[in-house]
Amino acid sequence: QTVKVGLLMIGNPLVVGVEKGFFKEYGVDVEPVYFRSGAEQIPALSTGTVDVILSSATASLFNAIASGVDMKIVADYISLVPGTAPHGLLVREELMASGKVKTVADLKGRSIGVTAVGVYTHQAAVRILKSAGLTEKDVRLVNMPYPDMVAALANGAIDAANMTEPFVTQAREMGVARLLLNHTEAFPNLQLGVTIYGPRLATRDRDLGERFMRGLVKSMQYMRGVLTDPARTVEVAAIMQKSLPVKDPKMYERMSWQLTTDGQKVNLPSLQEQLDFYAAQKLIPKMPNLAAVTDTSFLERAHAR
Amino acid sequence: MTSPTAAPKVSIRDVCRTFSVNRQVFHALADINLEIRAGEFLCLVGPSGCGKSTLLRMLGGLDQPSSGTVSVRVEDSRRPTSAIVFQQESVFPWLTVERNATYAVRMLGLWNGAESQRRVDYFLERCGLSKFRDFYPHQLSGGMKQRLSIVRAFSAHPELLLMDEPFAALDEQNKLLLQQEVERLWEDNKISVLFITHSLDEAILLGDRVAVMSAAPGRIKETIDIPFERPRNLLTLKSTPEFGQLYGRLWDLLGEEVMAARKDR
Amino acid sequence: MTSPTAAPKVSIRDVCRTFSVNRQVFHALADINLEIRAGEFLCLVGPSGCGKSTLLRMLGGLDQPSSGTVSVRVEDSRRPTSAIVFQQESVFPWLTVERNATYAVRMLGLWNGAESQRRVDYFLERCGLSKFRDFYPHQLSGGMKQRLSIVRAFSAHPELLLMDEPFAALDEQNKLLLQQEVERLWEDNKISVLFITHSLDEAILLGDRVAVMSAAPGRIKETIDIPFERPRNLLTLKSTPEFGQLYGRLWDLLGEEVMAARKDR
Amino acid sequence: MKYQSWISPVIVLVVWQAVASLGLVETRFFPAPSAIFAKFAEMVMTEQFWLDLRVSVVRLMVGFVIGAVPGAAVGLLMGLSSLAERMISPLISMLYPLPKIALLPLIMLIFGLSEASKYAIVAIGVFFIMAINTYGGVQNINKIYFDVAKNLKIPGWKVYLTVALPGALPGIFTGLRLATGVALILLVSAEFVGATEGLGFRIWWSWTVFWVEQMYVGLVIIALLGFTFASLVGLCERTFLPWRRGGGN
Amino acid sequence: MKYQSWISPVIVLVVWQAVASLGLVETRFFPAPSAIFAKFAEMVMTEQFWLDLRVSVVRLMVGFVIGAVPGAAVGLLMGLSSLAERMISPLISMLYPLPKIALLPLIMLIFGLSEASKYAIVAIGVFFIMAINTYGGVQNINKIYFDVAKNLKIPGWKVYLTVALPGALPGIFTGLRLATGVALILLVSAEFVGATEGLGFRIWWSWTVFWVEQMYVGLVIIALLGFTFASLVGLCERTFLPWRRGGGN
Ligand SMILES: Nc1ncnc2c1ncn2[C@@H]1O[C@H](COP(=O)(O)OP(=O)(O)OP(=O)(O)O)[C@@H](O)[C@H]1O
Ligand SMILES: Nc1ncnc2c1ncn2[C@@H]1O[C@H](COP(=O)(O)OP(=O)(O)OP(=O)(O)O)[C@@H](O)[C@H]1O
Ligand SMILES: [Mg+2]
Ligand SMILES: [Mg+2]
Repeated sequence: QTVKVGLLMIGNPLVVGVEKGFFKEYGVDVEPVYFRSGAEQIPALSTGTVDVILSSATASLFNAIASGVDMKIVADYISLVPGTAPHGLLVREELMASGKVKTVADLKGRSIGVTAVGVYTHQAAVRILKSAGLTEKDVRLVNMPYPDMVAALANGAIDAANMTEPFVTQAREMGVARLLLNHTEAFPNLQLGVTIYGPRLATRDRDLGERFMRGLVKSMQYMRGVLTDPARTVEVAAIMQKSLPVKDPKMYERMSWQLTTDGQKVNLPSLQEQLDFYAAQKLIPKMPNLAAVTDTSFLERAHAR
Repeated sequence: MTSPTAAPKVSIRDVCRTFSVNRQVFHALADINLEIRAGEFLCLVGPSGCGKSTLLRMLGGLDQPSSGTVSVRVEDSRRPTSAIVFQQESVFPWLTVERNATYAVRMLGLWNGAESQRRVDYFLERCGLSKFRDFYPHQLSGGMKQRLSIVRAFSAHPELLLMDEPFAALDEQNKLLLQQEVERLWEDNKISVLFITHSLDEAILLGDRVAVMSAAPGRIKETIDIPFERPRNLLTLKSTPEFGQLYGRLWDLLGEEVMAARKDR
Repeated sequence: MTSPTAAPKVSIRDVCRTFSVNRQVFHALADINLEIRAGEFLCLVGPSGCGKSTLLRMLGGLDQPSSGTVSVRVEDSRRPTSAIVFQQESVFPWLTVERNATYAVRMLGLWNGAESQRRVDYFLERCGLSKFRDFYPHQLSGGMKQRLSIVRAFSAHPELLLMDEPFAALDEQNKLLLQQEVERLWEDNKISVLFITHSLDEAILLGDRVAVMSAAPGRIKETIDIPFERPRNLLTLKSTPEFGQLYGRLWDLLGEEVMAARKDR
Repeated sequence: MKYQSWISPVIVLVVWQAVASLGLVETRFFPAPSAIFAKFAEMVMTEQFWLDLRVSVVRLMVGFVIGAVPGAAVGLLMGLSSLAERMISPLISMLYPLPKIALLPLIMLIFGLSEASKYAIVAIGVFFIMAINTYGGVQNINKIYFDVAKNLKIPGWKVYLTVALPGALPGIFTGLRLATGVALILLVSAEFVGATEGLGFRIWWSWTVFWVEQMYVGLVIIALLGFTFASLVGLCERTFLPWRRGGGN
Repeated sequence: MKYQSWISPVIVLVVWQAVASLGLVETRFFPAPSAIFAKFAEMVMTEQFWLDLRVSVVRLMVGFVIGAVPGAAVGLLMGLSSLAERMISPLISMLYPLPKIALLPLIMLIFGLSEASKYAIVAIGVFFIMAINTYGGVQNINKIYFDVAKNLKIPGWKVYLTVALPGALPGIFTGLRLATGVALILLVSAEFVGATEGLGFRIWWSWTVFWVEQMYVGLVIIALLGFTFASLVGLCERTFLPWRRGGGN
């Protein structure tokens, strides 16, 4: 059986699982489909164009839940695991080298790149600013896709940016920017990405949903191995290079991975916290009931056997 | 040779035509009353700009009078009611000479193979275009384009032939040939013809009657019967005193108009 | 009135012009040799499609011979060397009558206020267009557009006037007026004129010489001097036996050509 | 007669409303027109809305003019000089199909994220459309008009202005019609990167946070702007081309 | 003479190479042509490259035809019938400027992520361009040709095919020139969403992993395709419009 999975970014545990044959073991063929944003994933899930989305916890997700789109949050997908640094606030090399920016507070009056409104990078920016006693009004938040941020940092169009891997590593290695703040330290265990089932896996074919979950859990656990096992990093990097070859394959080894928390269970409090944050930003006109759309049974049964 | 029957082919009653130019009303035609009898060959002469083409376009269904009525009696609904030989270039630039010539017949579903081909070939030959079948209009001379539009109209086999200075761009000899041709076509097929020309010779040579228009706003100033027997021959006609008289009369009528028009200016 | 000087205004030597039509070579002009003397009024007649317009375009700098040379002697580099009255519609649709009339003068930087205006007004008046200054070409009749292009060329004040059937769409009276006008212009300004026409009357009335072309591929078949004194009057001329003879001679020359052209077909 | 131009949009709205009301379509993704208009009514009361509109319209106009004028000028040049045509047209056919995303880093390099970068994106898109359509317009001019000018030996630049330009106006107006649309499309893309206000930004923003109705309000405004600009172009065409009212060429 | 069409691209390349070699521009973001061509040479040896190219060209062609034919047909209709014009043209001027992103949910709803969705996006863009340019083309036809047909009382659909269509061909060809470019642009956007192969996918993807040279190779291919299609359109124009070789109309 084929399951179409809507993906956002590279460095996905899922891709590793597919390559390692973890899904095949449970009789599931996975077809990855890439999207540009979470907002595009939701209609695709709702119309059955894809069966699963591995999406981020954004205002759009919360609003879609509130509007009653038929979907279930079934598991964790990516969390900010302390000790890794897949996300961070980067500042232009020149500003750091000259000492013009030493702390977050020095960003006052400068521009910070974020991917969009109501998404993780936006949230992180506001929270980081707040921790330094600044507000959104003290800086200029500029929207742009991740790859453009690298170019924008290089040519001085922006001063700082909240970025993710592999762009963090790339920007640093190109000497374009330096890491000012590691998000995993600022927001430990923040629930960043979630696994969401559409109606097919959530209700119509729950068995398939369960089998998919087993493959996914196995993939995520396998990925966590990079934390303790350096050889695993090399192997994962090789898989990544195969599915998404980059010019410098070693980069995969040097960059940090997007990982899950230990339990692979959705960190509902973290989601609720983010929801409250977005609500405070006036981005959530109607509050969704997160518990009602959370279904941990797939995960539990996957662990049970 | 005229065979006017009771019902007129065309009747034009109290027709006025105004145009609006720079927010002012311009009177092109005023109070036109005219009949073309069935089977009649009517020539129309008048100073340049007096409204001849405007009137002809109305008969061809391309323009409406501002007031008054124009009616053309239809006899055979399968044939085109009228076919115009336009004053300006009107052959389709995207069709070769041959396709242009057969256009009307093909489009009206009247094409019946060899017979139609023979007819078109005949007209092409008469108009001196046989050698140029595969030429496109931009490869023809001005006179050749004019002849081509004549072929197109002739081969359409209309009940009413509307010709707007059709021979203006032709040399004397070709003109003579085609004058004979249009006369023959008219006689053989008993069609009605409205023929606009600036040549009084031509009007007298071809017409059953000649209508003279006044300068703008155009009116029908007078209609003159041409008493000569057919077949007519221009050289013979010219030697008769009647021709001279007729010519003189038409000349004077027109002359007055041109002078009148100049006075206004 | 002819005042030929030593150096010819235009000399055409061994000119051929071929076109490629459907990958075949079509000979439009073959072996043309012709001179237009300075201050001469040369009329050109020939069967439709024989290459008259092609030749005229070469003199106007719009076409190149395939072989041979065409040279036009320039006297005053500030005036336009030549101005064409085209056979087809050529007035700018986006300019009013008045702007069209003054176009050449304005663009050549020859506009000098009142004097230029007076000239243009004069020609507009002569061509019967004074009342239509603010009309756009699409609001004019065919003959009016032709007259407008005559005004444009006249007011350009060229050294060589190239007219391609300029009066074809005009009524007899207007034609007469403009024939006088072009003769006056030519005499007063001592310009050279090439005048293409299908009317033998007109050629004899206006020309110092009449060149007769053969059917395609066009050749200069014969050049005939017109012996009449100026000012000429068509009615008086027509009553002379010389006129009849000349007319007959031209007619025959042309007739042979039309027949020859038909035989090929 | 003019009322007919409202019939078809109204029909579309009515059908859409019916389909939405009958639940034949996911109103979460395709809200009913009534819901959109309710949201619209709510939004027009906010200051933000008018600010967005003003900012976008200014960007649109400036970018449009910056792109359209040189575009038409280059198109005319290509139409007149076959040397220019042979030099420029390969560049145009190569650069025109490049997605604007590819130009973003370049534009950021040159203009940073200032207003100028938005103008630039709009202008680039408009430029190509105008150049190509104007070129087509010049080619469509009856050669006799160039013959008149050539025969009189009128200097090239005057021919450019008095023959090629007016003669190409029909093509230029078709170009303007297309270009207004492209300008709107590009504005929405341009306002995604580095903008903090404007209609495009608002549409993206609404879509990112899944405020579907607000996004549709943005799209409706774009549609209305498109209609307005097309009508303006039509009006200009009727005003500046009096000689075309009679039709023909 | 034809060689001149290579001069200007070569000049651009030489200048770019010089600027890059002199370090006047960040080669990390704007690699030198030599680097791009080295990468190009390397890529053409891979199977992937040809697969991407084939997939994209097929999508392009199919989408193009699906959009262009109805677009031209609608444009002709609008040009011929003022009723059709009044009904359709407001819809066109409203829908055309909508960013294609707005249509994505609709297209996904109808076509899923199949090839059909890519065809649809390309086709929609092409449709509007062709409709507007064909309409302009019909309006540009000398009215005398319609008069000929009307006088002979030739049925409407024959006039459509034998007068409006050939008469509008110059406008249609300008439209095709614009539409090939738009088709390429849209293909690149379409191939990012839910695609796993194709040139557009490869470009996006190269940019995402910051494989700048490979992205530029993709862009160069797009440029070359644009040039090829424009040349093809030009060739068709010369072949199918023999009556225009003499120029004028
Ligand atoms: N569309 C129009 N708008 C305004 N005036 C027009 C229009 N069409 C024709 N006219 C005017 O109507 C008058 C008659 O024009 P028409 O073409 O019928 O003349 P005509 O008798 O055929 O002249 P010619 O012998 O020169 O062909 C002219 O004075 C012209 O200016
Ligand atoms: N572009 C062209 N391609 C091919 N043949 C052409 C072209 N232009 C003209 N011809 C041919 O050259 C010949 C001469 O044409 P031209 O226009 O000079 O004739 P003309 O003497 O002015 O005739 P008319 O009295 O009918 O105006 C014609 O037979 C025509 O078919
Ligand atoms: Mg007329
Ligand atoms: Mg000629």
